Amino acid sequence: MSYSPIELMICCAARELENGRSVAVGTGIPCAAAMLAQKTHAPDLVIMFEAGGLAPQLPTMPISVGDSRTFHRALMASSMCEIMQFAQRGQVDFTFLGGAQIDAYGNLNSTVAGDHKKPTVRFPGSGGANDLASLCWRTMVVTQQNARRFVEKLDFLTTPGYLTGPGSREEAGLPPGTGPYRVITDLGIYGYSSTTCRMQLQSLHPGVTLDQIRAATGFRLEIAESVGRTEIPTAEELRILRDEVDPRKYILGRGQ
Amino acid sequence: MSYSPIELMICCAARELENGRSVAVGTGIPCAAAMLAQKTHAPDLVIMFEAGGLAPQLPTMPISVGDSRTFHRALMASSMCEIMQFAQRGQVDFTFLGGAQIDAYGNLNSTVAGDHKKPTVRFPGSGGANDLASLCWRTMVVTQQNARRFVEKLDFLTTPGYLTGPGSREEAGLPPGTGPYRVITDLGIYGYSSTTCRMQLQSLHPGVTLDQIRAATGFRLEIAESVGRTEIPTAEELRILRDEVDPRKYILGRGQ
Amino acid sequence: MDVLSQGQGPMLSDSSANAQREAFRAKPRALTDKVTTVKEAVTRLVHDGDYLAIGGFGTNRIPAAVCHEILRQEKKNLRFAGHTSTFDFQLICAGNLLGRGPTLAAVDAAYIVGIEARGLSPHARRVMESGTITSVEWSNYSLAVRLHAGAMGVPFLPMRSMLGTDTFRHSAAKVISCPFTGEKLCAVPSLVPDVAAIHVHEADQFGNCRLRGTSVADIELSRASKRVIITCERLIANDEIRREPWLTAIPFLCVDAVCEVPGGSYPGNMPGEYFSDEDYIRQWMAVEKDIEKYKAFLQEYVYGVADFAEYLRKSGGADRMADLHRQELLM
Amino acid sequence: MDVLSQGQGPMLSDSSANAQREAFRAKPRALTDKVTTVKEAVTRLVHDGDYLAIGGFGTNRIPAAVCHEILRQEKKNLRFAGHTSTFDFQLICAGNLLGRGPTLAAVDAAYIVGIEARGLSPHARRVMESGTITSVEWSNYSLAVRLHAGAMGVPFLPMRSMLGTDTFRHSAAKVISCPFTGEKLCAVPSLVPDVAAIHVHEADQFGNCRLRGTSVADIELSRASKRVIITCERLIANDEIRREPWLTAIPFLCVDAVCEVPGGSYPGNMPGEYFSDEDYIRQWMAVEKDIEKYKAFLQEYVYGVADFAEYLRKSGGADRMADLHRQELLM
Repeated sequence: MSYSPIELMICCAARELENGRSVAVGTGIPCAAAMLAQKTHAPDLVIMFEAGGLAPQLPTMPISVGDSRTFHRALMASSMCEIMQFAQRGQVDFTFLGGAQIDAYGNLNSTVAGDHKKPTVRFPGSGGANDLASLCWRTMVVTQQNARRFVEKLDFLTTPGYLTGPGSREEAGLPPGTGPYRVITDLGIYGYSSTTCRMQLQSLHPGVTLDQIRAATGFRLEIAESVGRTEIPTAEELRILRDEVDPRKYILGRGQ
Repeated sequence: MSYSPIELMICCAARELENGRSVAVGTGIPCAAAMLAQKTHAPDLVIMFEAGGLAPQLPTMPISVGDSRTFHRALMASSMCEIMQFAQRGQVDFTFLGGAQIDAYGNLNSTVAGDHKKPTVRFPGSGGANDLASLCWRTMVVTQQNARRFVEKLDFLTTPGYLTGPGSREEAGLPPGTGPYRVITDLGIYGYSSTTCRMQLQSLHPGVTLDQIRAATGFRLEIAESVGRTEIPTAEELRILRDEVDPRKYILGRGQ
Repeated sequence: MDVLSQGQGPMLSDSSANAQREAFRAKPRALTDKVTTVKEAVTRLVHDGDYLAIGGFGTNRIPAAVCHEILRQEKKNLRFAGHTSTFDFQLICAGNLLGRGPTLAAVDAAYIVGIEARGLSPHARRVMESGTITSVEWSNYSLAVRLHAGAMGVPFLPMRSMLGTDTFRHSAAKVISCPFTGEKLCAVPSLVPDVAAIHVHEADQFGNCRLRGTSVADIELSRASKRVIITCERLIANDEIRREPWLTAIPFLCVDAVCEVPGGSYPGNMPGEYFSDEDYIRQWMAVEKDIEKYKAFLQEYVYGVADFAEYLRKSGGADRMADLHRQELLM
Repeated sequence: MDVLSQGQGPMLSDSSANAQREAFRAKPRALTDKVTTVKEAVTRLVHDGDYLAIGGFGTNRIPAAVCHEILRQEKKNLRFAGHTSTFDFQLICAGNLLGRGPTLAAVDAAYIVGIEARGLSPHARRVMESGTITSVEWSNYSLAVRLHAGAMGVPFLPMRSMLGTDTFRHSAAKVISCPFTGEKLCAVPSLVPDVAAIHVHEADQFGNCRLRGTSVADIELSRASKRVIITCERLIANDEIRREPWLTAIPFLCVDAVCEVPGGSYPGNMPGEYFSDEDYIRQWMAVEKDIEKYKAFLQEYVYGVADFAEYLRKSGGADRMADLHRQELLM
């Protein structure tokens, strides 16, 4: 059964989410992944939105992190402080982020291209990303991969990954035990080296070569002992994704 | 028309409350005074209770600062933090307090008689008194007066008056412009000297002599330039107090 | 950080935000049925030596059934948050100096012993004047701010009261100056109770709670505590919670046990349900005066009964509650 | 107080708690009728150079009518709280680089320019890339915590994000260590806006407000701001507020003006009332691409209309709102 790169990324992201855990998500692919996880292996996954939505029964894909869908039949429609305090207290296990640039330590730039005073491109800024990456236990990034996006040096470090490497999060004062966990792209799945805290290839998507990966990465990439092949989406995953999660192709349509 | 000492104290306290201001009150005499003020010269007086009641239409005298009466037909039933934050931001004009002991600077003791480790009497402690006296603009005390209560030195300084005198509140870090304003007893009405910050007799209740006052005061009392005679309760004040504010004599009964 | 001065009172609990995160990381996330008995909840969630906090406001919306069960199970050496604590503190003190417990070992004291305008509890006085209890002084708001710090997951918060008083000197607070404005502030450490008990109007089986009237400090308390026991006037369907999620005051993620206890705030007031039983509270304070009489009273009404329902039946039962309901509705 | 390191961004507002107290001391307490027009409210309460904050979440429950009126009255050199700010920021930016204003002078930037998944606003980009706007970086939560400090009446609060990043280096935050635990914390200064505008479902004539759905940071914002303009979908009787006072989200003491503006969040979503008009938002972003077309568009729909009601009529009117209502209800 054929599938799009976005469908594969969503399935890979969904598989990382454990049942009985909590995840702070935005709209788009992360939300689709959380919905898919709930409808497959993680029915007890608790979904949170930074605007205040807690454990909704999502009727459709939300368009905004604060729209009515994010608290549709929710268990609580609260506030930004409420959700962020759950994260600061240590009760949010996962979060999904994106960004214009990512470096080898999983640091993200979503603020500017070029100089901050007079940027060539002004992006939105941190939003809640800096907070969630600082406070949630495990940060996952889902993004398209290319050498302009996977860079040696960020134009601006908006959101903390492992900063400059081992111990630097703790040195900065960020809560111990937190940090980047996975990066899921259209080419592969990455973790982080426990010794260097640098991004490490763990799985190649079907048909993707190591050379392709290297060409799409602007920094020295670490390679895991045994690099696996990403499981393709099952027919059941695709059916749920297409029929139940995003029938209007709000997300799935983008790839095409 | 005859009146009891408590009725006089309530009327004196009520007259101090200005229309269009806010007051944080407890139960008992302060609450009766605020209700009387609302029914006479201060219909727009905003009554607050530290448990969260904001601008209730009090159907009867509350028994507890947190009981249902304190938010009966209120404009908001909120929380302790909500009410105290109003005070900390500078939006609460008056508060009424009592205590087992008061000194010349209006400092109050409601914690212990004797030694803190093994007291001869353990009183409740600060409750919200320390907070309200620190954060509201003007603190009023309504109490029976005698030499055991009006002392040179407190056993324990629970709640701040002018502490050790001019400038000491500011030096301690308390918000500028706050502090003791009036003391109303069964013998007279007191303010504070603008130069020494010490309690100053302003008005003698009918039939009370200066000697009686001095005998009932354990510290050197300052006397205002011109000491007045307290206006006795009007027939209208007494009627409202007896028929509308406390028909069950919950407070008014105490004096008898 | 520069500390200008500090109170001499001991810290009765740990304020480390990192340690709090480890404890909260382990709290379950899943929607599981948490409905149980007060007896089972107290057995499982309240341990000797725990730091305990009680919701409500002394004689209003208090989890009285949990206090009774703590006495019945003779829990020992609890540290206690004496925040707006009146009849609830009176109950906890019943476990001291009467041949059992001691239930109470130390108290962060903002308001204790007093029963508001009703006077002082004779036995709570006895306990607090015995020299056997460590007492650290605070104000009601400073304890609420300490719970708020725990709810936020930060180790301290600044505030503007307590300054310049013996209350500060007998607390564990510190004076700092604002890093932005230089204004002097009172820094109070976070309070993260081991266990809290809160009485609400309605809860679903997962622990999503609604309450009416003032919340006092229960929103902060429910977030700050490592373990939370909810007693409720009535269980409601989860669907009802989902119908208006903005009415949820305490979400399931904070809650470890849900116990349906109609009349659970008795003799305290429950907004919209029943008023406080003032005659009963007066009688309780009277019987406390004589230790032997008080022991017998506690034996009959607390230690000698199976649960709170039996206690209510012995204390006037349905007729009494019906009368208090009429009083509450001003009828 | 010991500061370990600090951001290099400027403070765009004053965090003195004592200065805030003086401003709030002057806020009226009495129950007065505050119902007025958006035009009068903005004339009286929004001044050139003010620090402005907008409630809601970008395209959800936003006071769009106030943003339009600020443009129509050509308010100048505002400082702005860019908190979860999407379509509202797009509106404010329309007052820059188009021959009027400049409306915007400086921004505390947590989320600006982007319209979430819809992409970046071409004109907001133009404004922010022009080098004419002072931009200080924050995160959404740190701005919410700054508002919370303002709501509490303290000059700063500690939190645990921002640390170690360029976001911190381009902010006005400071790193401190906890006076109790030594844990490193990010201290953020209070944010006390001169004026805030918040859209709610219901308000009475005195400014007591109710809302449904998430409150985002509007509880904090309404308490922290020196002046507050409320727009509401509908006015309700004060008696209705008094019937269930625990539903009051914003009390009258915080509010300076109440304006009834049905459809007031358009083209944004209003929970339970109408969904966001996605086609319209897309069109707006498209027309922004060409400056001349955008000028003409603004002339026709903002500068050339009397009020928000006329704007709504020109933008699809009752039929459009009825359709968005059906979308909101998933019909």
